[in-house]
Amino acid sequence: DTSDKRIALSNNYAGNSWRQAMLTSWETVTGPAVEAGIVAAADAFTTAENSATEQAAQIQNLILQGYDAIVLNAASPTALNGAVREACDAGVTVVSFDGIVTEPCAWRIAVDFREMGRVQVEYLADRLPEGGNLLEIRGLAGVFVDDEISAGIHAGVEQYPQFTIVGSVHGDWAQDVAQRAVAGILPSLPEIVGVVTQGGDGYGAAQAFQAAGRPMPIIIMGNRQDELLWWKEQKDASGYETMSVSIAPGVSTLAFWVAQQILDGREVPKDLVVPFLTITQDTLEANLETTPVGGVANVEYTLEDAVAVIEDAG
Amino acid sequence: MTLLRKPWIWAWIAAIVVYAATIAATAGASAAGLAQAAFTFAAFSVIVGLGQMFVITLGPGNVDLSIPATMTLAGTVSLKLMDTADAMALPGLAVALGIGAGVGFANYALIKALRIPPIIATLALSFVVQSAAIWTNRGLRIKPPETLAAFSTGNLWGIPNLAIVASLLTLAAWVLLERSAWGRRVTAIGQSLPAARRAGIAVHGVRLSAYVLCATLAGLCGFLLSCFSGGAALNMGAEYLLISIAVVVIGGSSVAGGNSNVPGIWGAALFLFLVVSMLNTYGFGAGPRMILTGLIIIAVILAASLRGPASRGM
Amino acid sequence: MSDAPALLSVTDARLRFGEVTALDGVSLALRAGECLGLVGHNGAGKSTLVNVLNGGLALQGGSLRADGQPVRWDVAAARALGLRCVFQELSLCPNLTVAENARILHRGQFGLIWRAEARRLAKAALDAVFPGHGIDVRAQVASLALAQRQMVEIALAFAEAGPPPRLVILDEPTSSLDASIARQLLSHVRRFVAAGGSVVLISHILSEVLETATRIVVMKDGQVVADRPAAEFTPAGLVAAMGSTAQERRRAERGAAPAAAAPLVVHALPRGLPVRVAAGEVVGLTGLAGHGQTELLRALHDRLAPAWAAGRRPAVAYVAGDRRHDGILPLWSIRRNLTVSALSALTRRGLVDERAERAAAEAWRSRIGIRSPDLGLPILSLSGGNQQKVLFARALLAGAPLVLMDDPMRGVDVGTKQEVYGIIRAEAAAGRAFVWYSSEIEEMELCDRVYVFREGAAAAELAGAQITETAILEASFAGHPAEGAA
Amino acid sequence: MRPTADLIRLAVPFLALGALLAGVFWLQPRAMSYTGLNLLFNLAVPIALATLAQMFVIAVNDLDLSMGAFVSFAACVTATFLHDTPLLGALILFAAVAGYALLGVIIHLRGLPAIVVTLGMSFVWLGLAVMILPAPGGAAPGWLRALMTVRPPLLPMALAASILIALAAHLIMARSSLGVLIRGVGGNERSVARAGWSVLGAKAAAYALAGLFGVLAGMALVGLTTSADANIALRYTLLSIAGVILGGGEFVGGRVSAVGAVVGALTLTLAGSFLSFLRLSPDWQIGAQGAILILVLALRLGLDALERRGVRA
Ligand SMILES: Nc1ncnc2c1ncn2[C@@H]1O[C@H](COP(=O)(O)OP(=O)(O)OP(=O)(O)O)[C@@H](O)[C@H]1O
Ligand SMILES: Nc1ncnc2c1ncn2[C@@H]1O[C@H](COP(=O)(O)OP(=O)(O)OP(=O)(O)O)[C@@H](O)[C@H]1O
Ligand SMILES: [Mg+2]
Ligand SMILES: [Mg+2]
Repeated sequence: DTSDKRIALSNNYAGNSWRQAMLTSWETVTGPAVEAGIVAAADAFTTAENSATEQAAQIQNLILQGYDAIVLNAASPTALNGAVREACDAGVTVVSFDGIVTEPCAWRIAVDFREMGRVQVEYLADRLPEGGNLLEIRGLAGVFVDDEISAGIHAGVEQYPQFTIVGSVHGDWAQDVAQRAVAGILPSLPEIVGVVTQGGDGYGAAQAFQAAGRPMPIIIMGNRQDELLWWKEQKDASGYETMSVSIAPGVSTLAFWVAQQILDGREVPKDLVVPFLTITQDTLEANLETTPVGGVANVEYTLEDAVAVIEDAG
Repeated sequence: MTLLRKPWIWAWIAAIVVYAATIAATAGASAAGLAQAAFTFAAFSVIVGLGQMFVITLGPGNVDLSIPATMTLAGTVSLKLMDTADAMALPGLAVALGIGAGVGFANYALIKALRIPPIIATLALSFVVQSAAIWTNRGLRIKPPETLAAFSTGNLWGIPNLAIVASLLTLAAWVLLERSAWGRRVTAIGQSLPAARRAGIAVHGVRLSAYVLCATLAGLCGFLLSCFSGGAALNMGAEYLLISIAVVVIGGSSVAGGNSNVPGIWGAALFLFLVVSMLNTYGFGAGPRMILTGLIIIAVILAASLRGPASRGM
Repeated sequence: MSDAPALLSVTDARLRFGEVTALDGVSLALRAGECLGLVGHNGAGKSTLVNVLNGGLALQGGSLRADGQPVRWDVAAARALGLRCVFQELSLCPNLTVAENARILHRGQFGLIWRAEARRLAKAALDAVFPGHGIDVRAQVASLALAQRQMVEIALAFAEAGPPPRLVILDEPTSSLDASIARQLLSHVRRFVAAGGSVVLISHILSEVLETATRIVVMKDGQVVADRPAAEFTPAGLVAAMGSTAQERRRAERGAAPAAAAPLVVHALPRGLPVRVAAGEVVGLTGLAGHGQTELLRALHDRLAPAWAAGRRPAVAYVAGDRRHDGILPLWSIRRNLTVSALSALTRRGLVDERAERAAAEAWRSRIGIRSPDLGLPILSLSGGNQQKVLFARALLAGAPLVLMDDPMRGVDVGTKQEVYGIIRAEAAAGRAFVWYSSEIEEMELCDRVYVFREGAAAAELAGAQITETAILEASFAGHPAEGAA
Repeated sequence: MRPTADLIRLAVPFLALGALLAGVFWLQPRAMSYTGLNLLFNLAVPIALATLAQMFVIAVNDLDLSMGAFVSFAACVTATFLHDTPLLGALILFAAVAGYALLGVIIHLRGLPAIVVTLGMSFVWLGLAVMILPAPGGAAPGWLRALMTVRPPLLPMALAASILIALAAHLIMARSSLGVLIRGVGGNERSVARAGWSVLGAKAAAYALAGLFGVLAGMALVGLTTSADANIALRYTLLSIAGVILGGGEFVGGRVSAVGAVVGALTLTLAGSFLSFLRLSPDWQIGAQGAILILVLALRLGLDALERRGVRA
């Protein structure tokens, strides 16, 4: 019974649509859960700026406020370990997701970001067996997710040596930054056959290619509604084909249920894996339909889904 | 030789050198494309840079840190209002400018009423504005009206429309700074606030108008940027905080206030875009690229000091 | 006098700033036991010479000897010789306390535990020169009044610390001091000289120089034009030697006081008399320095000059006293400094009419005699007195019916002063009103009415023939034991 | 005795801190304990050190826009080199301090605007940090971790450390001749030079002190977080400036207070906590931080009035 337990969401960044969708999913799922008396409270906390230190302070405050569990999307996999350790010592259950932490006392709901990078190249190899030049758009330098996805992409290129990465820019996971960076390097690049991305930057890349009047390569998309819509338009107009891959913001709700289960006394393995959300040429329309205008393709989890994930891992 | 004594010449020289180095990498093939991209993206930096310049001219401690948040709020709200309807383009623009002006008023109200240093007042207010942007539509990305999107990405005789808009604004800013009584008053305040007051200048009115102008330009920039990049994102202004300051100071305006110039802003904006393009083109990784960016900025300022008039000494 | 080699001597010193020749072959010897009075018009080269003697400026021609020996001359060498300097522009660190400034000024003096020592030193120095000064040595300099800051700087120059002071140079030390404090200083100078020290005293108040100096050197356009024992000069002779054509002022110049005219402004203070000013009137503010005169001017200005939206024609203009702090705009040319208050009138459709601006500036340059080859040069290239003239011209050019003046003659030479007095009278006759604070009591005799300030309030009002030095001093000290009046 | 202007200036951050602390205690009485206070304040220690570093630069009328990047860099070095090869790590950190001093020398000799130079340096430090740690990682040296987690009797480590740091910086800034010289350069560079001091030396010293405190901030941060990443302290640039100002400092004129800066840093840290105790809607949590900042600074308003009355009397 967890009806007297209180769960907090500690979030380090709210400045993009992915994080906003994550917060919305949290609200839609935990609201009814609180009403139904499954838990006593499920409050969301966001820091003013995306920084590990500020989030560490936030975690310490949550400990002080006596939450029973903290669900955490971490700014850094290691820099919060000190604070997480303090939480564990104070008897607080910590469940990290998306941005996971390495502190052993915490649970991790991880996405295989490396694989997320690799499948992009695999897909391209399938589409373009003869290979060609790729442009890589990376995220924010020095951040774990960026390094992982990029490592996966490079592993993919090693696996399919017919591809060469001829240019790499940092798009900071933002459409306008990606557009700016791609526009700057594009004039000096040879013919590009594919663009490998990290999510949230595909539309910006497409805009830059369009503006430069270059032939449109296969741009891997990142599940954003505007990306999907652009893809759909191209598909209808010229049969453009690509794929889209990213992590679903609703994974926050999975983390919520996992935390609830741990508080309920269930044995849960420390490491759980969630699949990333892939959209293909065939599922495009269906996904576009369910994605809110200007939002991100999403999946929300129920208690049953969570139990299934836990049992799979166990 | 007197040209070499102009404070703004060094930013232009740097931009040209970097441009030449970039097209050298492709044996000149990219010349036109790169120039076009540079002018397009420099336009945004110039628009916010002009506003920031007037604020920085007001003297030490005067800087507007609310530019990114203002851009975001103006972009989000105006796109939401227009809701892709071409007929709403003008009201949308008016709202974006109005939001900018409102933020400017609020900035100065805080500075004046609470007597807090501008750097802190604008930072604090930017948090509130950012929250307002999140609150209005939680980061959903709405597309701009078709005509606006076409205008902002279009060219006139090969010159990007945005560059033309920014050039007109630059001309207006030049007249304002160098020829108008208002510009004289801003410059006087920047040299010594008490002296300006005793010389009979209505210091509060002038400072207020500078802050309002700056924020209005930020609103305009947010509007144009979200039309250009296909929608407003919550983090779309983030880059422009540093850029707006950097283009002013690299452009040869005095950070201590009272001594600014307009042409340098264009030089510095082009330079900042091109330097990243150059380093991307040469394939530098994130680390070395940042180090080189920093060193090149310092080199430019050093070169200016070797040839320019001694800035110290009474 | 004596055949001992001069403490410090320059021969044929030459120095140019761009097109301006500041020193044009100056030769001068400074001996122990004498007070050398250095006088000359604004821009004659006095402050430049001080900077050369102090080691702050390198000569472009000529030579310098210390104790008879040619030396490599720089700031450190000057200090080692025992040379101390009080500059025309105040040069303390305003953010430090008086004691901390003593620490800065006397470099090699202190050990690790220096704070108590520095406080003692500063207090002793102030007590020695200005007994009864009432300055807390732990106070921040910024919190002191202008006159107090000047007192601190002077006292620290005479302080017994480091290489003992042998030669003290005072560049217009009394410009913001009232008469009683100035007298304290001058008597200290006499004591110091009597004890074998040497002093260079630069002042535009000729009576001070005549009273105190043992020898007087007159400079004109970068050259020494006279160098004789003080006793050989009369006031008139001195003025003549400076090349000034100005006449002694005549009281008759004063216009008929518009006694019953409706007041232009009335400013009530929390205590004391309300201050009223009528059109065409010259109203003086006097009393001891720091008793609320400057505050009154500021309050009046704050009240009458709009801070949010200025009209086309200003209601009031202000001549700043502390020209470094609230007078000049240091990055601008002389011209822009001069026209800044009149911009509205010089503007056509929002843009500055540069031709009209040039004309207005040139007109004032010749009217008030600003010494510069080109008004496009930076304001900081002007000598102190000439900067002050620009500020005065700025206020008159503004065209306001009321002009507030905060000791506007600080550092202005005798000749120019007479011209400025004339301008003030002429403008008053044309209907303009002036409120004039001055630290020089004689200037009050040019006013139609004066308010004597004491402890932040106007304690007495004198008009017309009542305005005499005695009456003013009496009103200043009423209720006090006559400490400074002696 | 009438309170001096300096004392009134210093009262602002103390009052703000007191008010916020009272608010926190009221919302969450559990914070009123040894552990509670430690949790509230321990991340303030690196911020306080970074704020002091910024203070030394502001004291000579410059502004350091690279402080956050530099602290990140120092943290990355601490978590890698200092942990793996302590000698090399110490050498690198020492070189970084020397680099800061050199920066001061170049800025002074060439009369460069410090803001631009440090803006450039922020890219350099960040680039170096990214090269050292392309992804977050590293580990805190054991002794550092131990030092940052000691539990002294009576006073929690965070407060004890803050007091010690404030005291040390106060001694340097207010009591030592060097401190007077540095502030003197900020107040009137010319008169300092006329008195025969080397302004160049004073500026180099101020920058070296800034570098030293920046390094200490990076080390303290790693001691608390146990690891580092290249972006870990980017926020410190603005935070440190805000801390100095909140602590009664001014951008020009050499008016700074070490004690004020430390209290300012504590106040800023506490402001964030105060909000999380209020449980606002996530939409407005960011905005509320701004509002708190404004409120805290508004305290200056009342005290400024007091100060002005004090000066006039
Ligand atoms: N600025 C950021 N800081 C930290 N993590 C981020 C940031 N932006 C995105 N992420 C992370 O990147 C991963 C993928 O998110 P994604 O890129 O799809 O967001 P997004 O759709 O790009 O948002 P937007 O387009 O509004 O910027 C997630 O793990 C998310 O938490
Ligand atoms: N830094 C400078 N640059 C250019 N010209 C200068 C500079 N300093 C002084 N001058 C010029 O040198 C001349 C002598 O100036 P100086 O300050 O020595 O005059 P002064 O005799 O002290 O006058 P005052 O009584 O007004 O103080 C003036 O014409 C002045 O304009
Ligand atoms: Mg002089
Ligand atoms: Mg006088």
